[in-house]
Amino acid sequence: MLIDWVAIAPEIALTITALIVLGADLSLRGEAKQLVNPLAVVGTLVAIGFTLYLWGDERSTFAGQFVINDYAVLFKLLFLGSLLAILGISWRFFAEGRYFQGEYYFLLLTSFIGMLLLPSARDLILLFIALETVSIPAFVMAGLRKRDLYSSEAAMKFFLIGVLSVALMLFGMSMVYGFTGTTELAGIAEAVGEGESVPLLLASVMLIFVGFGFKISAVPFHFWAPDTYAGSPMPVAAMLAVASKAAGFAGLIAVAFIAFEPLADVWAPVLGVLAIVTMTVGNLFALQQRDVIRLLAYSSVAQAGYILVPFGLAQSGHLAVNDAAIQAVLFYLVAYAVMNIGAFGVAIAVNRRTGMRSISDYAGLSQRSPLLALAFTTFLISLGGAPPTVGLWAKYWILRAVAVDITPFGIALAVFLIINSVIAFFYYLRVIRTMWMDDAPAGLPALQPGFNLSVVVVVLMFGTVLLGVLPGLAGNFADVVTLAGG
Amino acid sequence: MDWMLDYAWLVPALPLLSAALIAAFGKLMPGKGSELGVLSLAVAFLLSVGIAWETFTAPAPMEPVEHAFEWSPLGGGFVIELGMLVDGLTAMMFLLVTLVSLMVHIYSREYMQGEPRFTFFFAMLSLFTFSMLLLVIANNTLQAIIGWELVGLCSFLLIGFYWEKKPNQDAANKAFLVTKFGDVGLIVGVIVLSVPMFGASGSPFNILELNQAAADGAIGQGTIVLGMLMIFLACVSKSGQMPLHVWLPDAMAGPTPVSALIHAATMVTAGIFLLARLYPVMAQSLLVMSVVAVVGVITLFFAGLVALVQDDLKKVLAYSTVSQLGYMMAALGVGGYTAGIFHLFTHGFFKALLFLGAGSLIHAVHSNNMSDMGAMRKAMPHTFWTFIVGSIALAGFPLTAGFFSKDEVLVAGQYWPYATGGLVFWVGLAAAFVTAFYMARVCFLVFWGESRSHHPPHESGRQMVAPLVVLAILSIASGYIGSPVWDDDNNFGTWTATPVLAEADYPFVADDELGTGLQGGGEVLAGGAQGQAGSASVLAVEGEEGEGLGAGSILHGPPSWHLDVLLMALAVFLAAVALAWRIYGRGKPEEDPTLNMGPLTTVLVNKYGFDDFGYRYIVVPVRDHAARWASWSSNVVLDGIVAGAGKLTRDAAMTTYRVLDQKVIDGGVNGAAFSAAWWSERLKRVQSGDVQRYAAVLVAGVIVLVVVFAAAR
Amino acid sequence: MTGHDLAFLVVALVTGGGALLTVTSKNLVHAALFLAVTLSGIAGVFLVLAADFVALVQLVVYVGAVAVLFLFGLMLTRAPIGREALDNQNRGLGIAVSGGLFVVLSVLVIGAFGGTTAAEVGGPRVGDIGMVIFNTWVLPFEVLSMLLLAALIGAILLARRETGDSGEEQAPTRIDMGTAPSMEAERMARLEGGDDQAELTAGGDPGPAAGRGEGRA
Amino acid sequence: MDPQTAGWALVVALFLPLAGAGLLALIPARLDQQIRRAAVVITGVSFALVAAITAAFDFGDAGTLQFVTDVSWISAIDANFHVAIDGISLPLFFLTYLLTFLCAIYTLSNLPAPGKPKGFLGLMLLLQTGMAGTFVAFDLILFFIFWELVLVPMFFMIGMWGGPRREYASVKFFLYTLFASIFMLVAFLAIYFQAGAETWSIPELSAAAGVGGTTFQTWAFLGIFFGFAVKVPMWPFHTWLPDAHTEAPTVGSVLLAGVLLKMGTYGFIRIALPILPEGAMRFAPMIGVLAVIGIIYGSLCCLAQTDVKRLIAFSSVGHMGFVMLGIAAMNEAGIQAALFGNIAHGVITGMLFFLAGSMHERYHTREIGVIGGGMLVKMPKYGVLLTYVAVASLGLPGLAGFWGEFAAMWAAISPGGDLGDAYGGLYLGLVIFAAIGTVLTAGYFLWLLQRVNLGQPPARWADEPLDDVLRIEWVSWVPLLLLILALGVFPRLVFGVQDAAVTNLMSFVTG
Amino acid sequence: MSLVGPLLLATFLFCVGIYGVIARRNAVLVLMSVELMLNAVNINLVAFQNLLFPAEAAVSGHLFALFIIAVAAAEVGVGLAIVLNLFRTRATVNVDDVDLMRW
Repeated sequence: MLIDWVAIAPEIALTITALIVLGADLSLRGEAKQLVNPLAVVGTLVAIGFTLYLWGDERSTFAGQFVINDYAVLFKLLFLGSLLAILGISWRFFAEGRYFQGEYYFLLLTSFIGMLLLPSARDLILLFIALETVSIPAFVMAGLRKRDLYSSEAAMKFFLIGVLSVALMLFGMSMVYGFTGTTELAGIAEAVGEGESVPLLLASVMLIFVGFGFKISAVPFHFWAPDTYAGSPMPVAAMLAVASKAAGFAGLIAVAFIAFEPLADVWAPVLGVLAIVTMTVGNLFALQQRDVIRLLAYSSVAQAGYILVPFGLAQSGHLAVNDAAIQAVLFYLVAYAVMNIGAFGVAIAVNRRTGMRSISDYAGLSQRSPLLALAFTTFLISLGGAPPTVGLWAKYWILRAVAVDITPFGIALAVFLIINSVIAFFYYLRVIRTMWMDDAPAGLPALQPGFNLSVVVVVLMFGTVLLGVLPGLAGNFADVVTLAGG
Repeated sequence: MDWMLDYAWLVPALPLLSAALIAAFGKLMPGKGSELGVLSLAVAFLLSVGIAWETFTAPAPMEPVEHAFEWSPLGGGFVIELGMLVDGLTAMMFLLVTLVSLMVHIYSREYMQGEPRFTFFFAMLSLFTFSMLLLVIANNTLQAIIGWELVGLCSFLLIGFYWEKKPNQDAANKAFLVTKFGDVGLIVGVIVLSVPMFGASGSPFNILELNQAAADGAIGQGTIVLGMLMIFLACVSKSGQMPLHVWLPDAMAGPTPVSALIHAATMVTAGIFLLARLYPVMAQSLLVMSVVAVVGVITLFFAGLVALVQDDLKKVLAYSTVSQLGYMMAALGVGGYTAGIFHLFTHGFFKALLFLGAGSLIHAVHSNNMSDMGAMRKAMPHTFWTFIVGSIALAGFPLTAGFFSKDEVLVAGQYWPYATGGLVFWVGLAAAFVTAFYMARVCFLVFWGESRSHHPPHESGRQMVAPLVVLAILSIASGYIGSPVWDDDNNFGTWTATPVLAEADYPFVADDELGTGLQGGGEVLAGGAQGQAGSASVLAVEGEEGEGLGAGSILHGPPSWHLDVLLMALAVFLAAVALAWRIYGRGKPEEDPTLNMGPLTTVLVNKYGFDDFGYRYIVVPVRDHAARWASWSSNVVLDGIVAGAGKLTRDAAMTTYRVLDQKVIDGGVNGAAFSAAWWSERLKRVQSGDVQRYAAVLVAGVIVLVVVFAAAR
Repeated sequence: MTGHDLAFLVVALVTGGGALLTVTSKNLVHAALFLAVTLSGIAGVFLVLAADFVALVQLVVYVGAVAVLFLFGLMLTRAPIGREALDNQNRGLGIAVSGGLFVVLSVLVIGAFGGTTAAEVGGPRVGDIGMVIFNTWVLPFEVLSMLLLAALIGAILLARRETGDSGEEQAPTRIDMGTAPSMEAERMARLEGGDDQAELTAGGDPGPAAGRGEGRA
Repeated sequence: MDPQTAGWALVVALFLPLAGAGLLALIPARLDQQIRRAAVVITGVSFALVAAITAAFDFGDAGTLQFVTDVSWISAIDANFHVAIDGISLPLFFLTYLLTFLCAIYTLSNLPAPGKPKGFLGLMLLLQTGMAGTFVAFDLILFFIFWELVLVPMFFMIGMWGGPRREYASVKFFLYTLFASIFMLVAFLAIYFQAGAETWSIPELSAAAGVGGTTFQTWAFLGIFFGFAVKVPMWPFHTWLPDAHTEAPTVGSVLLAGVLLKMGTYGFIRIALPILPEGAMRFAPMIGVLAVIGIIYGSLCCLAQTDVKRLIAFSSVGHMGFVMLGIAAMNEAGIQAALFGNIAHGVITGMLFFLAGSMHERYHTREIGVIGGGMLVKMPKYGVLLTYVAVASLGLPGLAGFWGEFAAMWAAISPGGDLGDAYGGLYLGLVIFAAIGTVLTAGYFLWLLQRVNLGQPPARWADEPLDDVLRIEWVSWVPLLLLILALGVFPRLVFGVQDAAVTNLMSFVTG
Repeated sequence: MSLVGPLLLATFLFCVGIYGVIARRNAVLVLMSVELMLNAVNINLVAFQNLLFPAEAAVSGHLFALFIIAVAAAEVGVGLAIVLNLFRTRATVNVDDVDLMRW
């Protein structure tokens, strides 16, 4: 069996980078350790290069466990882009905080190796391994501020809920193996499509979803998210909120739309209800928050609910609907990455020196740093889904998926989506209001975000608006998603 | 001189121009703009004379001159027209409006001397004149609405001229709102009447086409009744008919020239004019005619009674105006088209005269109240004589203008074959007595007796007296325009008639089993006085008897001498004046009337006992009780209803806003928002921070999902 | 019931009992030992199922390494060895939830595989496994190596005492949680209540004011 | 400029304010006056360009689209950048630029706390592009983008420069309109996908003579109705309006009343009616009833107000009720009336808000009772202006307010399609109640005038030096004052421009 | 051999593990419970492989089980490190004391 090295070139590039970073960390001393960040950036750019090279290609290797198509490439680009942004916002944070830079970057890169695998994985075992590769370094990273009570508590909660969910998922996977005799997604789909759906099989499907539900922090698997985001180092929180979540969705798409596509009529309503509960609970909780990070955490729970909506629309064998649903998820994830990493970036900038993180600390941010205030406003408006930002299009694509084949359940989902979008604006606007309409406490200096952070925030802000005006730049999804099934 | 008809639009245009010029440059001019108004009105008056001449000399009935241009498209292929319609009615109104307005302009130059808003006043007078003429010249109902509302606005602004005082503000608001309420009817009426005209031409509001269609029977009865009653509602409010007259006496808060022009001679007659304009439509429905007549009768009588007990000179005249408007309305209601507009015409002159005279008096004594006057005939001879002329004209003294026109109204009632005809005749006659009585009372109290003025009264200057004299002459002379001195083919009736009016058939008699013929119907329904009412001799015999009410009874034929009516009117006049002299001759109402028996009293009433009886059982009850009651009912009940309606509206407004808007609708929305917060507050306790509880909830969630899922198939 | 079944029953009873004792034992070290028993029992199960290679790995990795790791963990955390309230107040909840799940899953499992029997028990041999690992499963295998490396480094990172690049031991710091009143109130309540945990926390806590002060400087 | 080929002119006019906003951002904030002047120049140039477009507009062919730009924009979803102008768009488009220009001039001298003209004017320019774009977009997606674009700047305008309850009001404004607009988006999507239209082009969809079946149209119309009705605002979706208006800064109120509310009615006319004619026919009686309730209800609420701005805000509810009554008539005259009412209300109420704002700057209160009358004594010119505009607003013929109201009532007497047969009596009742509404309208305006203008000023103001109308205010107000008169005297200015376009549009609705 | 026996044993171990995760205070005990859950899955996989699909070419069941063992070991390592760190900062390993963050 020949290995298609080109197909896994991005992953290999990232692996090598991770190892170089680790080595560099060991050999460098003092300030020079900061070099690991540019190293990681370079490695990421190389990986992006490889990934772009794969655009338009269709490859399959490792006995079909690993495939390359535009869908996978797009996801990989999303992850690598997020990685770049997170590296950008990590720079000062870790350098100044005297955290374990080398190890952090190594763990981060490892986690992203797992992510890169997820959209390509076509086998339950590979999915599982990839998912764990995402998770385990993340457990560590969440606890990276070792002497911080909150950080270790965050890691603890994250870890416990994480392994519990994975155990549930594995139980489900084992049962599915028992039913189908294979771990290949395509084989499973075949077997499931032929055989009759026994309750245990359905229950197993559900258990598998739990594992991904944890990753995407869907209610009721979301409990870790706010506590972990609030306790983790902020770049890690951004990573968890965006990249890790996207990875969860990548896995969920693979499982739901490839392996269990024949059962879509059964799981779609359940995931739909889950979507409703998730967005509603997320928003209701977010309403209560006074801490910006926790607010963003609950908001990301709610966003997960929105992204789940297209899953609720899926129908077995209805290609148009499923395609539209995958398109919606994909686009939303891209948009979500841009706006949410940006929001975390701003939160980091505000928090970095002063430790400020409650909403009232954002009072008068417009005076202290108009750029940050403007950027945060843009991101929050985008998260809410108002033009001229990419957030609008994210919602648009979901509603479009609803409109492809209007069903009563689809309408219900749309209505809940709309109501929740409006509820969400309550708390987004509260932050915006505080930034622009309240006065800063006297004596606070102007904020000077670092260069890297500023670049990332500005780029993401422009991205948010640019994609808001020309959403077509985010890829021509109509051509991409049909390959998801391949 | 045909061109004059085509250029009739200049008549309203001139005052508009002067209004604009006064507003723009008035303050810079030596006369502060007043001369512009006078000048433009003078020219407009001359033009009006020319137009009237053209019209009245044209072969009757004159084909109306109509010019219009498309003002604006209105959608659906319809257009709004801006146009002019010149016929006898227009010409007559032109004469009246321009002349009275001219007189008032001249008069005001002196009367308003030194007022802080002198220029504004003249701008408004000119603007008002324009608006009134716009209404008069309108060739379509929409344009009429515009004029109608604009005169209302000017009236509002001029009533509230002394806006520093709250009663004046209230009076202005009341006037505007009550008339605006009527405008609801006008708008709805016009809209309703436009519907059947959709197929006719581009402009569904065209009056000539509307009249023609109605006369051809092309408009359904329902539409006519609804539309015309709605329009009549507007006329009721604008022309001060009961019960919407309540604004008119209050409107006397404005300067006296305004009262003369707007609230006596012109604007308040707009309702009469409008009904006359749409007479072919209105006369298609007996129901509408009857309603108009009954409202008119009620108004003319009760308003007259109320005038008896006023001390404020202007209020007496105001109620008198209401009463006279009732005459006109009643006339229209009993087929007296010519009579109605003729009375409008003459009344404009003598009532303007009376008001201007009253203004002169008020100017002299600085008080509106008759109790502050007395013996003014010595100090102000010109005012005295002109006022007397106006009074006797109003009271209907033979051979004055009021005599001719009021007789016409009574005769119209006499000839009308339905019950309302008799009502108009008899009540009209009774009200004539009341009219004469209160006018005599005014004259005696003001000009006789002893001076009670706190200032030494003085005669007004030339600019005030001259209009009085002109109007006094017209108060006599204008009556002859409609008097029987003209021949059958050339008289006021033929001048003001239009072909459609003259040639139309009025269906209700033929269709209505109540009267299959004029004579029979007349006798059965109207009884005694007009037993021979239906005699063909008084009719223009256009319509065939027996098959329907002809145009003749609507046009009411050429005026003729009606000796019986004349005698009755004269008797009533003399009786009233005598009685008044008996009571007020000394100009001291508080003194015992028996102590000052004047010569007139002795001529007519020669027995003390009768006097006493008359005084105690007729005058006192009528003056002190019936009139008081009427006054009370007018001031308290009707006014109270208006005020109550106002209060009710305000209360409704408060309730709507406070309860419905803020609590229910807004509260509902906010409540939804709050309930989200409430739920969120409850829900957040799940996020307890205890990771093992999270785990438990997670697994519990899994169980639920698994069960649901497994049971799904 | 075949011999396999009988053997399985015996091993299963041991395993199940051990597991139950692991989670109910009131002694930490006992619990760890019961865990070792359970894990060994599972290896036995694998043997009964004729999966000898897996059983071997189970013994080596779990009984040999993981159980020992746990014992080390217990000692390193200076957990009170001996009787202690090892269960929290969620016990009832735990019983309900896990019992409920067990009932549901059991019903489903019996429903799905209740009648399934295998005539003979047998599986791939070690050689087969070796072949597929480096053929079919080479990618997950390699990824796993990366994963283990990361886990190793991560575990070392978290577990070692010295912190930071400077090598200095930092005082426990905590981020300023802002003015989220619920947390603050909770903290204050603890401080007032004299809770020893909270005192420890408060000792190294620069507090919100100090945090802000830095920002100003 | 040839209206057939000069599509660039429209695009430039559309994005000039946006570019201007960017330009303003470059000026240092301390150059306070320069920023204000720059804004005047930017809006002035934009207005001049729009005036040139208006001049070049082929009025003889107002029914067809002119100045067309139609290029592919988001190919993934078939959305085009399709802007153009026709007789229906032109007056509203023109009004947008005029009002913004005047607002910029007004801001030269009047800017509420906390100042910061840079942010304020930048937002205003952003708002301008959004508002103007709504009126010229002929692609549903583009329309929706412009529609939503106005939310954010207006939110900040109210929230930062507003009155004491600005935060509540701004959030309420934002959430209400956002909420509704998403339903609108769903309806758009449904039209695209469900009805098999597969295009976002408004002209194409209109020409399709109705998409989907009757049931579909009913549902789709419901969604669109909800989106537009909140914006109009129709009773009972109006409660955001009084709060937003009351708290908004003067310029915000002016633009809100002058342009933003028009977007709703414009949407009904441009999108809901031609694309979903059957749905519209079904909803028309309900719209009519709600409209008339709004008229009466708005007027009653006005009578209960003690705050000048709140009163004017509620008056908008009533006036927009007339506009909606016109739409409910579902005939050409009704559409004409609605569009005229739009313009008239924009000019008049915009002007009223200018006056109310300046009044607030002088008295520092908006409470009628505190002002207590006598403005004609203290500030005679001001009092005269207030009288003039109030009288225009109550629908006096000869001024702009009359035509929309009368024409709407007139149109409603004979509603289009089969409505006349089925609901003739209902519509007659609507006309009568609407006419009664005019009386109430007169009532509250007279009451306002009496309490504010007339009488002697109370003691507290007697010695207070209050400026009469300032020069800048004259400059920014005179165009509106003249427009009020001009529209009243020459209704053709609007009716005539729209006529062909409305005929064209209604041919899609009633066939 | 009956398949349902190993499956039920696995289910039992799994649920016992869940109970432990929820109810045990000591973090190390919680980790042990997690191990129980993971092992239960392995029983399933091996039972399926050897009783149902003994001839499957890819040997997925066994491999899956082996991967899970490896990953479980890694998890234990990381988990214990976290617990250790927690103990350093807070001097407790009781999971239910770790509730600084809520709501």
